Amino acid sequence: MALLQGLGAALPEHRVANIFKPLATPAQSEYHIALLVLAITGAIFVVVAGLIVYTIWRFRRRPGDDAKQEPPQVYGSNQIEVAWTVIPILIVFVLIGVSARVIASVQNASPPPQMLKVTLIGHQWWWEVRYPDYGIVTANEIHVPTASATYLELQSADVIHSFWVPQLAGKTDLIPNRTNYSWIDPREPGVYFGNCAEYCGTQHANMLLRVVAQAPEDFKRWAAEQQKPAAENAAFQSLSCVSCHTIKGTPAKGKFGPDLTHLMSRRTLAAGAIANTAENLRQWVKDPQAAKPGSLMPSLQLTDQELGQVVNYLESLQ
Amino acid sequence: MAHETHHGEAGEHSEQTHIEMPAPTFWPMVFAFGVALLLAGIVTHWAVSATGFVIAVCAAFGWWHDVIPHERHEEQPIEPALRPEPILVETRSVVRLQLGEGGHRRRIPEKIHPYSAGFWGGLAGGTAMAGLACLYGLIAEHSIWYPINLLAAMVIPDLGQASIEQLRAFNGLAFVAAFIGHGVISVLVGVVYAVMLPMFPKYAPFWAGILMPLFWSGLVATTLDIVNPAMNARISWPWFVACQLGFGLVGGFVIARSTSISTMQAWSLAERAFLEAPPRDEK
Amino acid sequence: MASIDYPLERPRPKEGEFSFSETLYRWVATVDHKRLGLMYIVTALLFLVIAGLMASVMRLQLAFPNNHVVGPETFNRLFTMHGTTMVFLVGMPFVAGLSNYLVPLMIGARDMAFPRLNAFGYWIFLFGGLLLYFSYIGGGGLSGHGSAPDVGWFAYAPLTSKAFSRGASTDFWILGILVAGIGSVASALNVIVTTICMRCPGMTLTRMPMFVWVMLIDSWLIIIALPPLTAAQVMLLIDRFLGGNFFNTQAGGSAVLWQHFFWIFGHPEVYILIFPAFAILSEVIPIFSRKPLFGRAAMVGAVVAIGFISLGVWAHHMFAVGMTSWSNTFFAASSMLVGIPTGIKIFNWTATMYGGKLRLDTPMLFCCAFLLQFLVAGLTGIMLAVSPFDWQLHDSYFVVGHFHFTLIGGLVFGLFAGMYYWFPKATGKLLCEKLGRWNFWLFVIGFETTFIPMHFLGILGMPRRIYTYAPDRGWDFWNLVSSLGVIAQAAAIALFIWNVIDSIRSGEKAGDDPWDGWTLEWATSSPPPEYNFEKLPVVRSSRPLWDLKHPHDPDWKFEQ
Amino acid sequence: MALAQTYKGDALTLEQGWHMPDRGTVGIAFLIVTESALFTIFVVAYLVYIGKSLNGPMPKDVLDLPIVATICLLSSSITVVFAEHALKKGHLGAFKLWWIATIALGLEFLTATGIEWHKLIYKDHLTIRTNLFGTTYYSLVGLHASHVIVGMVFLLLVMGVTFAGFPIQTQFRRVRFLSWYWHFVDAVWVVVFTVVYVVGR
Repeated sequence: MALLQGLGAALPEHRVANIFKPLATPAQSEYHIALLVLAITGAIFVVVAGLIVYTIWRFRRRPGDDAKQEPPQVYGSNQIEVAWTVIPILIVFVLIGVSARVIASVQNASPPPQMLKVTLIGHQWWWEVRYPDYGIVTANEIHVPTASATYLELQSADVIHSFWVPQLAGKTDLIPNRTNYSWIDPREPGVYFGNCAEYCGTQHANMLLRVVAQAPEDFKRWAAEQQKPAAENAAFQSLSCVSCHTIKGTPAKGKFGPDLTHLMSRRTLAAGAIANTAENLRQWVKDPQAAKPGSLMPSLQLTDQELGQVVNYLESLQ
Repeated sequence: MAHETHHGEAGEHSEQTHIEMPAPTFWPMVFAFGVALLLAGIVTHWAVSATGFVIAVCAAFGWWHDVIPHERHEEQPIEPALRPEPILVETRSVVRLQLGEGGHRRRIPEKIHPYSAGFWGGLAGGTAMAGLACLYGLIAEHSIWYPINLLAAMVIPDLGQASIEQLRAFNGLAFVAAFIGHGVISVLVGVVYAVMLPMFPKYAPFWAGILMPLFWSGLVATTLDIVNPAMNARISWPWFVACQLGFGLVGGFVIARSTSISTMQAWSLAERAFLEAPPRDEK
Repeated sequence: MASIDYPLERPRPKEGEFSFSETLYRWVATVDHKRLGLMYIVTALLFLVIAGLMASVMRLQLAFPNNHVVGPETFNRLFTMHGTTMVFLVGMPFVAGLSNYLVPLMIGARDMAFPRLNAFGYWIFLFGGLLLYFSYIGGGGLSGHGSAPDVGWFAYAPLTSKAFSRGASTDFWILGILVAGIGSVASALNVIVTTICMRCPGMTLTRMPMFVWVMLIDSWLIIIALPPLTAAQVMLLIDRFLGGNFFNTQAGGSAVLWQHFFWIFGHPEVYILIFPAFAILSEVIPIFSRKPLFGRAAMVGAVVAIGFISLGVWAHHMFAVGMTSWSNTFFAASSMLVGIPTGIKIFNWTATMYGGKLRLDTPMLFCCAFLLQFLVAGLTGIMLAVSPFDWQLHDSYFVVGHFHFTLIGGLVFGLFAGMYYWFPKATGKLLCEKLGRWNFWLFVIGFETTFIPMHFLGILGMPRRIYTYAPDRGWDFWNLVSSLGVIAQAAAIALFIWNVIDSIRSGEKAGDDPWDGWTLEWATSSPPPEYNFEKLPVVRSSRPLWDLKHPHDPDWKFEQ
Repeated sequence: MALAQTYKGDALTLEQGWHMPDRGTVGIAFLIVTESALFTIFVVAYLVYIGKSLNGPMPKDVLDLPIVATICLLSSSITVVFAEHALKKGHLGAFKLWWIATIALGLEFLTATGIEWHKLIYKDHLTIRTNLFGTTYYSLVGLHASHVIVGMVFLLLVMGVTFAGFPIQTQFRRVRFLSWYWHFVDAVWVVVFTVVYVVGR
């Protein structure tokens, strides 16, 4: 349990990913410009909608009106028309200026020198998370320290996905044959929820992402824990699991599925589709298609004995 | 109510008994079917494509015979029963706007400042404002580039973090950005003044010169934090209001001085777009 | 001029006087623009109902978290087919149908410029639609799964490549739309040529009804914007069938290139879809306000400007793909520029009503709702154009709310206004006003209930195109509300269909000019004879019927 | 009644008759516009992928300037104009002669393309699936060639009916539209040639 504390089990969870409650710099700048745009558009709405409603109400035909009488035939007024052309132009001009500044400040911001580098690779339908400086490979949860920025290199192994953790940063796509960048700097420790935001096939809905922000010392502890290799297991290695999954320190070197070395340190299975409990793990290994129909992990038709061995081994991967 | 009925030109009777209309034909549909099959074969079976091709070629020849050498027509008999109802001409009244002489179909206001006055007014006002701002820069920070850089910070984020030395120094990109931004906004505001002023009740220079700048300053004061945080942090409000007033007074003066012209109210679209010569004066 | 007594009830040859096979022949072999127009509209309504049912199933699935009404594959097919159908098989035929039926009548022509091409256009559109729907049974469909496309109506590469989309589903998507697209281009070409070449004497471009102007620009956009889609689809076909590498990222191809090509078509397409509503409003609002359209020249200019700018804004759908900050700024700026002419249009419609005598009949009610809803859609559009805000909103439910406000609150409301307005012309019967009001209010309530919550869902971080969600994400309540609104919307549509059927059977006789109109279509009988006008009319102002009705105060004295 | 009233501008127009542009002319013009939009996308795709192929053969290794074919196609634009003029003046013999010349030149172009493709496929082993260059090259040139083929079909059709004794003079308008289409195909070749053989090489 103490170990799990260090891994951040007790962190507050931000499940409701409200974009208006930003907790990192990029989301904060986006929130600020959102407020400005909302204020401007809100004001426009009040004025124009008021005008429309007033016009409808004031000039509606009333029962006593002379049906044979036509109202004055006004064809237009260059003055008014020029005015309501130029004023929107001015508003748009200001909006363009502000957008330009925020776009540049978010996109061209030079990253601080000491940053954690993380490579995030999208797969159908899970996230591979690599820490090149630490030699860690994990999945579906990005652990980052608070109080400093994390720089994300975004790539894709198959189709287009999109990185979106609303309270930390807006979207950036993960595109095959291309590397995109994003950065986050969560201010408070916590678990931030996000989703894949680009339609990527059958299980797009269950491609969830969590960013686990921890105090720097907690993060260090987590990283040290993750760097440890796992014990070998003959039963597991005899099964075809190894052709897709990697477990560090064992002959299992498959690249297709998530790295399982520290499976039990993660909160969920199947990219957030189900919670990581003993019962769920068993069901998941037994029949992945039941929990996540369309998932690329096949049902291996394991016997009960094999299933027990595999689950026992997986549960040991702390 | 006195009714007058007649057929307008729209419903006039023809002396003919028949009207030539294109003859109905199946060929376009068959051709469409052939083309659809031809393409559907890609995803089903090549035989489907082959059938589609044959059908399409046959239909193409059928269609060909519909139009060559002459388009096939059928004589549509004119049904007297299908004649439209006569258009009712009633002596109904049209409410007229009270604009004195010249009838009710007038674009108002009748006299305006030319748009060019707005342009030049905006330019003059913008120059005055820029002059005042640079004066402020000289007095407060000993650099005329200071206010220019601050204005440019609206679009250039780097300037938001710049030191005071950097703000005092000349910055080419910032100068271009500020020049364009200030120029465009000045001209647009000038044009708004020019078109709006004739609509205001009397004392137009007062509105343009004093009240609007104050209103504008208030608006900027509430939004500047978001629009241009760098400027917001360093702005001197008395000077800002003075600059605005400078714009308003000079711009308003230039606009008010221009000779009013009558509007193009009776011109058609083509004339207003200068595609045709404007009409001669009716009087 | 002598007063002539005309009996309002005149004997007319009825459809019933023809045998069934004759009637069938008169419809299937027809080259008459009015029949083809009606066929387009009826087909579009049919597809509207189908796509609406698909939407209802999706809302049912999303009403509750972890719901199991449909599985992920089915859901993905549903939203793909819903979007594809609504855009290509509902929106496009409505454009074609309305312009086919009305443009010749409004410009005083006997038919379209190319009547046979017109028939071809309808049929190939229909066969394209059928080919797309054939995917439910064809291509391995009968063997259980159905091979309806499931790649989204945007079909982003490389999800559409052979590696990720096996079987024929994507091919059905490509071919169905490609075939239907031929019809759209043919009909747009026809509208352009008709407008330019077939106007009756005196109908200069400046006097052309606003409806015809908008449809002219709309058709221009179609012939410019659809070929890029066709080209991209041909490339995709080459990739899928000949092993080409256009969108093959393994061979160095670019997945983003498809997005560029698709949105070069896709964004103008949005304006292509909304323009008919602009066209309808520009006719209905003046008639029901009893005033000419305010600032006609500016309205024409605004449509031309939108048509022009819309060709340069496509990448605002791609703010998240990692473009340079300069590109992002450019496309944010150009997208916001569209707001200016759009604003002009809303202001001018309002100004047309201002000072008028508003007859709030059903068509006008739909127009009023349009103005408010389209205003909201425009303003949320401004929010989406601000690229940094869009990084948050992009591909979230906010976007779904935004474009449904545009396409339902805008386009469909406009179409309903148009259908209530011109129904008497096409059938000679009025639609029941009382049912019309029920239809309107139910639709408004249902619409707002369904689509306002979607904006909130987007702000709460709900992405688009997910078939299910966990209960603890804070999305339950608004999803349920949104789904409940569907009931009222479905009732409104059902009511409309009933109204149409009932009114055709036993509706009130409309007469030729029930709304006291000003454009030429009201000068002929209802329904118009095959030849439209016995003698081609001569016009001398933009409101020829006003001139006839007010001989002492005609427009042409003023308009030149 | 209203007709009798005189007013400025229109009275003049209406007395002189109301002339609208020819619908065929306008139709073919806009058909060319929409076709251009189609070609533009293929040209853009070609330009985007220049130099992006991961493996050979590259354009500079295998492409030769098709000078003769280009001259043929461009001069067929001239012969078709002569044919059109001959038909307008009613010189049926001259028309036939120029028309056959046009067809021959078009055929020569297609043959040259065929030979080029044969060489590329069998000698240089460049197919549509080899690399990005192959994909874009065959698509763009193939799209153009398919338009040439469509034009050829119509040219042959006109020739066939003319020799069968059909009074082709009565169809002068349609012949002229065909010749415009042919000019368009030629103009597209200028673009394709520039992009593929000059810029892309």
